[in-house]
Amino acid sequence: MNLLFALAGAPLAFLLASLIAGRHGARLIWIAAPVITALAFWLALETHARPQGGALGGWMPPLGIALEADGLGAVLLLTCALTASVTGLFALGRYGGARPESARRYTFWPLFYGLWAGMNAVLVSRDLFNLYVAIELLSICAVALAAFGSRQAAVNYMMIALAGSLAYLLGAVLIYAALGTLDMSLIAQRAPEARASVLIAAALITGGLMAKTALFPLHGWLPPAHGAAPTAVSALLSALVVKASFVILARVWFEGLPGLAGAGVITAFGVLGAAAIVYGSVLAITQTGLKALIAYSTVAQLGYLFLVFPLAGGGESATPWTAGAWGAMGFHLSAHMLAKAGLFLAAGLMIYGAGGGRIADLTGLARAMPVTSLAFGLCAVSLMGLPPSGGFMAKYLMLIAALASGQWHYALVILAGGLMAAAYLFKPLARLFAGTGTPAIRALPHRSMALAPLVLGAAAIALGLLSAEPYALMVSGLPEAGEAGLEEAEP
Amino acid sequence: MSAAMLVPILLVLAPLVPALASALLSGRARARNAINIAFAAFKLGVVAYALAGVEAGAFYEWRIAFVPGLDMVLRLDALALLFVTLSAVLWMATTLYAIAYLKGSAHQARFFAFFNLCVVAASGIAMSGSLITFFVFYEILTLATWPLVVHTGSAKAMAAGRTYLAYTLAGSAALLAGIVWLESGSGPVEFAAGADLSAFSPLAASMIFVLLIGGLGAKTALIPLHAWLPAAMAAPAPVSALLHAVAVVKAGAFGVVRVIYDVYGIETVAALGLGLPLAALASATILYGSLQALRQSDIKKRLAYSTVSQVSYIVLGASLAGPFAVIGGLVHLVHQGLMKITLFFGAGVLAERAGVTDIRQLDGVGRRMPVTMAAFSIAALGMIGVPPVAGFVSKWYLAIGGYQSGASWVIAVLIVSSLLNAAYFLPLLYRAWLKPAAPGLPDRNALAASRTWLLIAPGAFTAAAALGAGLFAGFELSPLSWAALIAERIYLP
Amino acid sequence: MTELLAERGHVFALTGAALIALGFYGFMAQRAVIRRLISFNVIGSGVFLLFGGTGYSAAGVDPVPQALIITGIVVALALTAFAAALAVRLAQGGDRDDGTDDGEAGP
Amino acid sequence: MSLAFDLALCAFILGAAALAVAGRNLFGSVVFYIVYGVLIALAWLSLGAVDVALAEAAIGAGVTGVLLIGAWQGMKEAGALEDSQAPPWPVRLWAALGAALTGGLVITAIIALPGQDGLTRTVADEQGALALGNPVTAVLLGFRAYDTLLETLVLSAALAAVWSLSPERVWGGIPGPKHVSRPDGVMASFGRLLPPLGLLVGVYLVWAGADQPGGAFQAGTVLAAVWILIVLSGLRDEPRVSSLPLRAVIIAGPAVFLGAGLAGALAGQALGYPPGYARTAILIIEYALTVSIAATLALLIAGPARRLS
Amino acid sequence: MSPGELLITALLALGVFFYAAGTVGLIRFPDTHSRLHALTKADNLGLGFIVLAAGLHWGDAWIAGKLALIWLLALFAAGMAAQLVARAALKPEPRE
Repeated sequence: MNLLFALAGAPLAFLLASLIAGRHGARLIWIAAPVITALAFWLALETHARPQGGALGGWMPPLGIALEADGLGAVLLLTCALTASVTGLFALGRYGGARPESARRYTFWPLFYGLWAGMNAVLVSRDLFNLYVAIELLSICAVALAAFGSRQAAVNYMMIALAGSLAYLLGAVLIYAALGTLDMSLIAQRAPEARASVLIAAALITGGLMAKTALFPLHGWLPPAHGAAPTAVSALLSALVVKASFVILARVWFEGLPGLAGAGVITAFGVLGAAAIVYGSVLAITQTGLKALIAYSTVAQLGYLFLVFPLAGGGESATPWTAGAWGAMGFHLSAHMLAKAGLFLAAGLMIYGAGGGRIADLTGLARAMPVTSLAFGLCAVSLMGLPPSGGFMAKYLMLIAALASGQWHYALVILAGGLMAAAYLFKPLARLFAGTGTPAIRALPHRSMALAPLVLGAAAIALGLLSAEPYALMVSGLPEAGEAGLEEAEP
Repeated sequence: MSAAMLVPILLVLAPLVPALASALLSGRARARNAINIAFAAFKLGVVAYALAGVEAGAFYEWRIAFVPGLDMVLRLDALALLFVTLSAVLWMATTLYAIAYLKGSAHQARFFAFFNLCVVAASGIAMSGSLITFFVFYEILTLATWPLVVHTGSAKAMAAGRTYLAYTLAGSAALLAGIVWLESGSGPVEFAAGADLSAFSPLAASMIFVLLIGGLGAKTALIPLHAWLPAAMAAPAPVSALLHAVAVVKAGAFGVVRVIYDVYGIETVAALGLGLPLAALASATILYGSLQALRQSDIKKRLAYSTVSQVSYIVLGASLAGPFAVIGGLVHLVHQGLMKITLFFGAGVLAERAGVTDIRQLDGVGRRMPVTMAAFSIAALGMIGVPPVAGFVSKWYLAIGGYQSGASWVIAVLIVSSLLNAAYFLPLLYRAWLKPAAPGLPDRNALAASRTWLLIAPGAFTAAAALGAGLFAGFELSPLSWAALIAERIYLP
Repeated sequence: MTELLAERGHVFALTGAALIALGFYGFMAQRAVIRRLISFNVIGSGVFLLFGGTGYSAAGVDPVPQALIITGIVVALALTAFAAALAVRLAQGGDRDDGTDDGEAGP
Repeated sequence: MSLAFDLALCAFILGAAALAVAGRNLFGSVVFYIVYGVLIALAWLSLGAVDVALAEAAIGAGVTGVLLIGAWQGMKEAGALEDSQAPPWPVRLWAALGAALTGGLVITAIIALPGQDGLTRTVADEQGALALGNPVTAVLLGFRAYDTLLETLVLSAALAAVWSLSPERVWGGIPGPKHVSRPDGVMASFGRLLPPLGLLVGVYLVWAGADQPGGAFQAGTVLAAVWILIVLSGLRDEPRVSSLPLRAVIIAGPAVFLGAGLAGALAGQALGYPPGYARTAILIIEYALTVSIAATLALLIAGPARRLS
Repeated sequence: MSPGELLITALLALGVFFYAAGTVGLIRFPDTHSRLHALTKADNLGLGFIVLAAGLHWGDAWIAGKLALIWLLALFAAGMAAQLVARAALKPEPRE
């Protein structure tokens, strides 16, 4: 439990340090990245044995707050640490260096560590109100960073974030009023006592979190905000921020209120997820701007996550891993985190190099920027769900869960989603290889900046090849509803 | 790391080293070529070691778990070795050829990087011991070959790339659907054990089979999924050679063979009544391919359609029950590889050195480029099925197989297709050898000066190999006897 | 007396619910950011009133909700402060306005 | 306080809220919002939650009100005040329907609540260990200290976010407009007279917070008000955004709190205070927090950097 | 009603009267300055009477002292606010 607090506290400490460090705030990333990643790795080792947890200050819930990290939490903490570290080092190109302090170069770092702290706090906590404060810290940093790009998009993002947080807060308040506790495991025990109020509260919480996760039809704010932001920021927003609210949603339904979800709710999630995949992919295919395309791809990829609700049980098939869909969710979360961040970083480099944001401007860049193009390719492979990437493992496990439980319509959506992803990702990839000459490009601030997306892309591929360990970690300590499915699990 | 585990890893990962070297040593061509050749030779050595081992009954397998229960398995059984040997030999030939062919052209580093990646994928496909491993390498092959198809970057190449992707990715989606549907009912499928289809009704099992074969059909260029193959001619010659003779098309055919023999098993396929329709489809492709080849005036397009029809011989062999058909299909896998690569090497040299890309320009080339045209002619005769070249052996066994399994119409198909082969190959030979030289043809010493042995030797070597495979078919280590060994292990496990 | 006292808790809880509805209307109907911020704060205080009201008993308001409400008020303040500053800055400078921005100094 | 008073108060609250939300003139809405805030503080007093009443009056009505007036001023200067045109009727209809639905849902949820006795008794039993009289402070800085820690960091992040909006050409400059007043005028003299009293009240609020209603946030707001008063009366100008001592003050509180938490973690119990010293530790943290919260709130009100002189 | 209560109600009535006067002034007077005049004078006086009444009602000197301090602070606040509003009203409207 001390390790969990340290994981949430460390980025907070760096937030404060960067506030006072002024011009040298940028150099802190060289200390923060290894320290926090090491802590996350240590947690992963510990969680391998048994889920970590404990009450802060010794005060047991319902009075105090309990921090807890099961397998999935540990994997996400580690992937989040890796993604944030690499993106932070990448951001040195724009917000670091020996230049005098400027508004953005100074304030980027506290907001970056605030975002990272918000992510870690969300991943370790199981208390509804604590999750509210953590996700507010995350949201305010995310909106502020999005304002680095387009302020209009940031205002729209802010409005949705405000609405979402209010709905969530109202839900949490009603749950406390009904059950007298905010801790998820206690909520699970006491939920049946006040079914009506808890159901209404759950609906409000779900509505709020769906707005923050930009699930179709509440996704309008995401593409402009993520598309217009600077490279490092759009990577952070797409890869990390939208996932935090989904993780809370999954925890609320799978750990807080397992027996409560009726068939209607579960199918609603499935249908919305499928609609998000189709809608996001079709929009992505029609985009001409590269960053807009990747932003719509995020809308589509988030749809896959919501398919885990109907597929959770996966049926008692002959497959030895009945917890398929829970593992698939873990793989999809971490693979998308790595691949999407890598994709945005590579895209940012290419747009900076080619001097134009449209896909048509990328002609022949594979020859001029081979390493960045390779990184873009690796990340695209994982997003398309083609082997040997982490994305493929997620797709494979989800398909197995879908077919084993007889819900083959979801399998069709997943396969169609994969094909559409190939359609909109090979469009820029083909541009890279097209043309004969080698286009002249603008030199990057540091030659090594192309390594950042390459590391992330390689990590996404490695997640697919060496998937045994991460899988074992992900399904250790999974909630009982994760294995038996939302409906069958009695609270 | 006992030898049993080291050999499969070496065979699959060996080409990774030249792939990385090519990417990193983009400047120094000489060092890169040396590394490529060295590792091609090294792989041949390992293959020889493995051949002796498997002959003596050794068992090579390497296994790593994707997810508990779902393993990535690399296993060297007899069938795997057949394809690995073919790919190792032809990889060596194509490397030499590509070095000569691409001398001085741009972006060779990228070419050789992806070229070696293809070989990794091809040997991975050959040695995959489970359905999931096969699919992983099957997809890596698509990703590795696409950059080669679009290598030149011209509008035509990009269009070819788009078609190639459309067919192969759609095929892979169908294949994945089949695999997942199968494995959701029968648990993870390993080739040695095969899949227990108890959980499926005959209809479901057949639908899964259609999905699997449909998915694989895209790469095997079965009609109507063949359109990408002629379009991919926009790629440079070594790519066409590798694509058609060794990697992509063979991967599809090899997949069909694996599905029929090791996943479903011949009796199940026959019981479900799926053998005959597949045989019919293969025959239709054979005839269609040959007819289309007749109408092409561009040499490479004609060879492409010829490949469409020739690969379906393998599928035909696999779909007919009976040991001879099995042997015929498998041995054609090797023979077609040897012959087709020689034809493409020849076409490449003609286009590169003499600027001959159309049949009408072939007049009198025989005397000007005797070695290349000789190799080209041997291979062409082999394709027609003229003994003693290897082509005859496989057609002979296929005919007997067809007769034995009661599908005598197969013999008719083989005869008609041989006639068609003759119809579209013989005019080329006639023009090259018996026609006076066309005015535009560069004269003898101009050709002599620009002729480097490195460009011509690979074609000659593969032609000799094709001839040898035919003549010494009875020899103990020849492709034919190896195919017989495989058939024996299939029928008397 | 006690159910009256409990009743008083419900009076404020219901007022909170009414405030939430009122604020929701304001948040959804208006376009100007400042007005939506006012509605946001109205909903926020409504939620807290509901929280306090439902936590009310003879011994007064349950201290845990009280603490959470104070935390909530401060968080709501932080959000309002930034949202207001963002709206004003957008009104002043338009979207990507000041060229003096350190510009595209890097990807 | 009798039921009649409560009902009247609630009626006033709803009236003020309606005017604040749907008022024609934006400035009028802001003013009515402040009135509404004060009425809500009264409601908390009537419920007996004095801590919350203080917080609501100081932060909910006070600081938020000043922020909104500042924002209104900013919008007026930028000429973006296109208020008083009513939103189109379909939007209003949908909004009204949505509001009715939400309200109905919440009310049914309230009615369906089982009689939950909450944690009042548990807090009373456990707070002895922290030697704190005020149960709210015991929860805020003892049982749920992690929430409060995150919350103070939210404030610091909000400040960084507001500063990130500063135009680049004035970065390092001074936020807020330049206030000037006659040296011996009413503003200047009051500006000199009131701050000591405000300081006294602020310190008292923190000190009393341990056993009676009060605490770091309420005290911080009072001190921030003192700061604004001084600046408003033109006696002192806002500090430069890039001044190091200012930044040190901003991070002092959260740093002390986080330090205490991490020290506890090293000693085996994250955010756990050493037995017996809980009260002193909490008081130290509260004092540090008050200073930082005061600075942060004042700077949030001042807004991004605006001028160099 | 004992004499004490009678006095308190009278004071309260007086206080309310002054508040009403201030509000009437706010509505009737033409320009900002005269309105300010009415508000600051009348309302503060009204507040004074109410504070006095409350002090008497509780009868505890300590509470009465605190109430008086509150009244004093209210006077200061009203004074400063009036100054600010007056100065804002005087300054010509910033160029629109």
